[in-house]
Amino acid sequence: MYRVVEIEEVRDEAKDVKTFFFRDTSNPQPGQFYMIWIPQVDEFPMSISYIGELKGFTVKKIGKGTTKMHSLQKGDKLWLRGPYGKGFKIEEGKALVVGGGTGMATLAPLAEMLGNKDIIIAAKSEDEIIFRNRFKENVFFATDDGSLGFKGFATKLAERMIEEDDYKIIYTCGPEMMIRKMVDIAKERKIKIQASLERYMKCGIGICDSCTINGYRVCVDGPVFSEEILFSMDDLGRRWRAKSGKSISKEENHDIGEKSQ
Amino acid sequence: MYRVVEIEEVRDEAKDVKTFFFRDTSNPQPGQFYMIWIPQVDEFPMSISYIGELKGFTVKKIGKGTTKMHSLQKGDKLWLRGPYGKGFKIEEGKALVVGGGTGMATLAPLAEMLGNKDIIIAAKSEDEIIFRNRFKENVFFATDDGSLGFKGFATKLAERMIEEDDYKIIYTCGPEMMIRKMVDIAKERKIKIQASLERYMKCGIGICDSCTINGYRVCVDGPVFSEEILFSMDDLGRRWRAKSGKSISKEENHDIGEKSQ
Amino acid sequence: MLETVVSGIRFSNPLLLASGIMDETADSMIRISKSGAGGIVTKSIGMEEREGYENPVVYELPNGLGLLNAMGLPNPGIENYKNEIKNALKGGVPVIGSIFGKDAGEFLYLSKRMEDYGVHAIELNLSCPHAKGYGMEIGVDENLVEEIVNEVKKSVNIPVWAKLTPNTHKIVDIAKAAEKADALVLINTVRGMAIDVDARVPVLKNVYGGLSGPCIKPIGVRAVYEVYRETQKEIVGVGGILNGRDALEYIMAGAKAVQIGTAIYYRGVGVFHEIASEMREWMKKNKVSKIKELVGIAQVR
Amino acid sequence: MLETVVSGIRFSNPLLLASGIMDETADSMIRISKSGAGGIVTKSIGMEEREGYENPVVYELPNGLGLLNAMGLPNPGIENYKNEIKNALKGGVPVIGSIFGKDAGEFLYLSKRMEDYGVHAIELNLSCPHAKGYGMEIGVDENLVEEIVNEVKKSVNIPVWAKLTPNTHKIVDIAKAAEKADALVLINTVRGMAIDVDARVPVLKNVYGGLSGPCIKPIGVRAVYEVYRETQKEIVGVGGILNGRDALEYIMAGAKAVQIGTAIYYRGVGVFHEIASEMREWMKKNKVSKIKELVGIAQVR
Ligand SMILES: Cc1cc2nc3c(=O)[nH]c(=O)nc-3n(C[C@H](O)[C@H](O)[C@H](O)COP(=O)(O)OP(=O)(O)OC[C@H]3O[C@@H](n4cnc5c(N)ncnc54)[C@H](O)[C@@H]3O)c2cc1C
Ligand SMILES: Cc1cc2nc3c(=O)[nH]c(=O)nc-3n(C[C@H](O)[C@H](O)[C@H](O)COP(=O)(O)OP(=O)(O)OC[C@H]3O[C@@H](n4cnc5c(N)ncnc54)[C@H](O)[C@@H]3O)c2cc1C
Ligand SMILES: Cc1cc2nc3c(=O)[nH]c(=O)nc-3n(C[C@H](O)[C@H](O)[C@H](O)COP(=O)(O)O)c2cc1C
Ligand SMILES: Cc1cc2nc3c(=O)[nH]c(=O)nc-3n(C[C@H](O)[C@H](O)[C@H](O)COP(=O)(O)O)c2cc1C
Ligand code: FES
Ligand code: FES
Repeated sequence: MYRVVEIEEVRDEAKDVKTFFFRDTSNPQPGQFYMIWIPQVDEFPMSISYIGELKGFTVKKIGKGTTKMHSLQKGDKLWLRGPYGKGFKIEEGKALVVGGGTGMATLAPLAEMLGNKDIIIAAKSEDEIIFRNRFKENVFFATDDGSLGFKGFATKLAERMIEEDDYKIIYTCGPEMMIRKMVDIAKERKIKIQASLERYMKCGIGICDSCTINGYRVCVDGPVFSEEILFSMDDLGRRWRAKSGKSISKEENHDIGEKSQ
Repeated sequence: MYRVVEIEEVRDEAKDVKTFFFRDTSNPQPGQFYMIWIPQVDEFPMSISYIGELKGFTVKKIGKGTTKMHSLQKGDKLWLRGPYGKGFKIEEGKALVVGGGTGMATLAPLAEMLGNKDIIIAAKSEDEIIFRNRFKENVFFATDDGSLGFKGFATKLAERMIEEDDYKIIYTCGPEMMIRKMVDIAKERKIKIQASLERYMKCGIGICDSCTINGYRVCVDGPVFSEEILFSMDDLGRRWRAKSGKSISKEENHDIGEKSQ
Repeated sequence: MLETVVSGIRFSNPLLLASGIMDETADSMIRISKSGAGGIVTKSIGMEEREGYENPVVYELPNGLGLLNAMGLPNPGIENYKNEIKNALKGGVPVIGSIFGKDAGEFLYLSKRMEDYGVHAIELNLSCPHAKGYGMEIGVDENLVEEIVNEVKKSVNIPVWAKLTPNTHKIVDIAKAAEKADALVLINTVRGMAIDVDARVPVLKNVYGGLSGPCIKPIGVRAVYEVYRETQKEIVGVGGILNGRDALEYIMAGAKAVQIGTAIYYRGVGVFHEIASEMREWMKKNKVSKIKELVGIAQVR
Repeated sequence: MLETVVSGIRFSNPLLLASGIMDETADSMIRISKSGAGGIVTKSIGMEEREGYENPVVYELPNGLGLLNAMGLPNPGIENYKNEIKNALKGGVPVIGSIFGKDAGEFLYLSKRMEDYGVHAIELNLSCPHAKGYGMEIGVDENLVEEIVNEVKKSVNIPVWAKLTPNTHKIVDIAKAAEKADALVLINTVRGMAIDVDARVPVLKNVYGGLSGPCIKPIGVRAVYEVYRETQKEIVGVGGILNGRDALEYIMAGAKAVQIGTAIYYRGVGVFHEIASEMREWMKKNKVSKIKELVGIAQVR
């Protein structure tokens, strides 16, 4: 069953990224996602990026469904099911939040709840940075081209910061190659880590096996996984599944290839 | 869905009448009934005659199902659905309880709850009287042959008692002809009355129309009806429905003909 | 707002009482009429008086899934049914006389009697066991369906509705075989059964029964959608309607009216009034002024 | 206590994973094996790689009724599936390779490949759209079913199971047409659909989908009971099994094993362990020492 929500506000966040605000009876945890259905167009998964009374999805335009969504305005409707999946678990100690691209949308409501934390917001360039003004303190930017903040990959900035501070937990979301790298860093440095993964989803409810990575269903067992599982995920950043379920390596995965690390 | 209960005790009540005690999670009101299924034999409606921790059905042996039931012993099982229907509503003021035959089984748990009351227990003869010792006070017996208490119909004894006392409410159950008569008496004397009716039941849940009398389903709208409805029931004691649904008059109704008034 | 016309008969609302539920006695039918039903379909009536199967005839599925029933077509027989119809008509809403038979001859006779009694339309219950074969239903045999519908159509002057079974892969073919009917009624119950694990036997005395209620709604909506797509016929939808949205779902699939049975078990006799107001509320909110604007609107072209 | 043998294959318990649910990737199949399933049926695999239909492909029916799905048979294609089978076999329980094709030739080819890959048995998914006709399923055509089963039986040395559709009135005839199969699997999903009233369109991209879960259990139990009565075949029951009693209901109807799909959605991956212990508990209480004592016990003679 879907329920219908009305868009109450649309906000431009960055190039091709908008946040859609709505009210809904559900009570999501940071890291959980919904399936958004736009009738006769598409249905796709979307993390919750604002979890208060007024909830939000922060959506990057990349294909059929998200392009249609970007044409929607205040008063238009969205069909939802969810919230689904397991969100972040808040751990003791200073946290490092590392968000790449719209991955920051997934992390934002968590970051707002954390006390002692540093946040890295990364993107290819300044015009793709989201939530530039959402956090008042302890925010660091990284862009591939250096147009805002640190010049280079988020993972590089993160490594430097980890050398200088005693983080107890890393929370991350973004391109899978970036997550892979952050997981490797965490393993090496023996820091706890939670990452929210994205895999191609069909059912969203754990039955179709399309989002599975090493036997873990991103939609139900995740999307947020902790270090014990992340460290064991051989396929993370290495092997994907085509829509058919066929196993494909990094080289064959054109979708992933396009995305920045 | 049926649930299974175990018979914990079987008690002889009168000729061809036994009470079967069992424990069950349901919480019936006096006047409500259950559908008892004896697998591969029959399913039939039965009023609850004891409503405490240990519940009871008081069953007269009259046909296939009840005969099989009479052969059951402690440790044997019954399949139940229910409780169904609307029970008695307790009214203010002195009550007259008039039970004919196993009709007394339906009334007994109510009678136990009433404060100020007189009880008439009636049957053809002494050996058919049930619950002879269940009530300590204010109990009057009536038998057609005078073998116990008043000689004659319960309705006659009731009329006499009503002349001498100021009853505010009559509760009755028994052969339909007796109920018809009690309803007429109540109407004439402007006394409130509640009667529990019996009609041939199939579904027990208000859909099959087999137990309907003047548009009221005994299984759902009853079995207990109050004066407003009872006074309007033209068919009460006059027209029945065959198993086929065919309308039949008193003369054609052999089952009823056999029963004492 | 809710008025609808099916086979030329005007109903004040599209919520009709389904055959077999609280519609054997005239008093019950009058009661349902007064409770807000737009029309009444009688219990299916046959040539002879029948007691139906022994108990248990009904099984309540757990968790609100629905009911399983094997009543066994109890009915007083057509000759004894005259008075019930005569009285049922006093309810003030159209009465559709449902009939079942073993062949075209029986259907023909029953239809004429029903017409004499004064019903507004005939509903042919084509879902009973087929006398010639074994275990098969009349309603899965295109030739028989065609013959019955055509014969009955030739001999009565009131509209004829054909009620089809969902228990086949040929529902569209059967619908086409019934094309002379003035309207199609979809669906009858779905063949099923239940075993009581503790008793280790089937629950229903007849073993097999018909599923009704919420569990069959997706099957009924599919049947209406499919048949509406493939035929030009007027359709009455039935199966698992519990609330206003369910009724609207059938209408959007292609039904001009719907029938309601098992919902009486779940929501009581007031269900007709309640569903009507749920529909009106949705229509107001969605600025739809007439139900007919919604008929078949969900068809993907 | 729960051991069972179907077509000569020994399963430590009768609870197998149904085709299409968490069984496209080897890792998932291994996980389900380790979660207590007695055996695994793979996703149905065809000749070519297929992406399946676009979203929405699944609809969650309200109130625990079940699911509607139209995945569109996504699969990597038989050539790409070798490694998945090889790895899935490491789960340590029998793996049954499910296949679908448009004619006997395709089924034949797919069966041989599956046999090469090392599966313990083949499951023929006879419920896909029939290439020759339109909208019909292979599984309602006795001749095709017979041809496919016989051809496959002739050319492989492992047991062959035939999975039948409930969407027909001819299930017993089809079962007889498949008599050369070593076991019959009953039932696949029931054809249905859902319309979103607010959107005014069907929910599934494919419009029509297959019903699974609690709402189809009475249909599945009926199919098993009926077919067991009329044939001497070994049967695997499937459809709406959510708990130990449901599994026992199928077994009492005549199934030697059962498959579980949608229950994973309702109860999680632990459902195999849980159902097994629910069954054991009932058996202890009812003094039944072997599951095979219960097979078909509810048949009324
Ligand atoms: C748990 C989760 C949370 C997500 N949260 C966000 C978010 O907060 N903000 C955001 O902008 N994006 C998010 N995404 C990604 C988002 O789902 C895709 O951008 C969206 O599905 C694209 O749909 P489309 O119809 O526009 O693209 P399409 O035209 O369908 O395809 C374009 C590309 O998007 C990818 N994609 C398409 N559909 C899916 C799908 N169902 N699941 C995963 N990938 C898909 C494909 O790999 C394809 O290359 C999330 C994905 C997941 C799995
Ligand atoms: C609401 C209600 C409460 C009842 N409470 C009691 C009670 O507390 N104690 C008691 O002894 N009896 C009670 N009865 C009557 C009891 O249901 C019948 O005696 C029983 O159904 C007979 O079943 P059988 O299989 O033995 O008889 P059968 O062999 O089926 O038939 C024998 C006779 O019993 C009548 N009868 C059969 N089945 C039913 C049925 N389903 N509904 C109504 N009448 C039926 C028939 O008219 C028939 O003449 C009650 C009936 C109803 C409707
Ligand atoms: C107890 C019961 C008896 C029924 N009897 C008949 C009948 O006599 N004739 C008929 O055409 N349909 C009969 N039906 C089928 C209903 O008319 C209807 O098609 C079916 O129940 C689906 O609708 P629902 O889910 O609203 O009940 C009966 C259904 C039930 C539950
Ligand atoms: C999402 C989904 C996908 C399915 N895919 C297949 C399939 O590929 N092949 C097949 O034979 N059955 C398939 N089925 C049917 C199941 O194997 C099973 O027959 C049906 O779901 C009924 O069982 P359940 O109620 O336990 O789910 C699928 C079912 C679902 C829900
Ligand atoms: S999307 Fe189907 S299992 Fe995750
Ligand atoms: S017994 Fe069926 S309506 Fe009362």
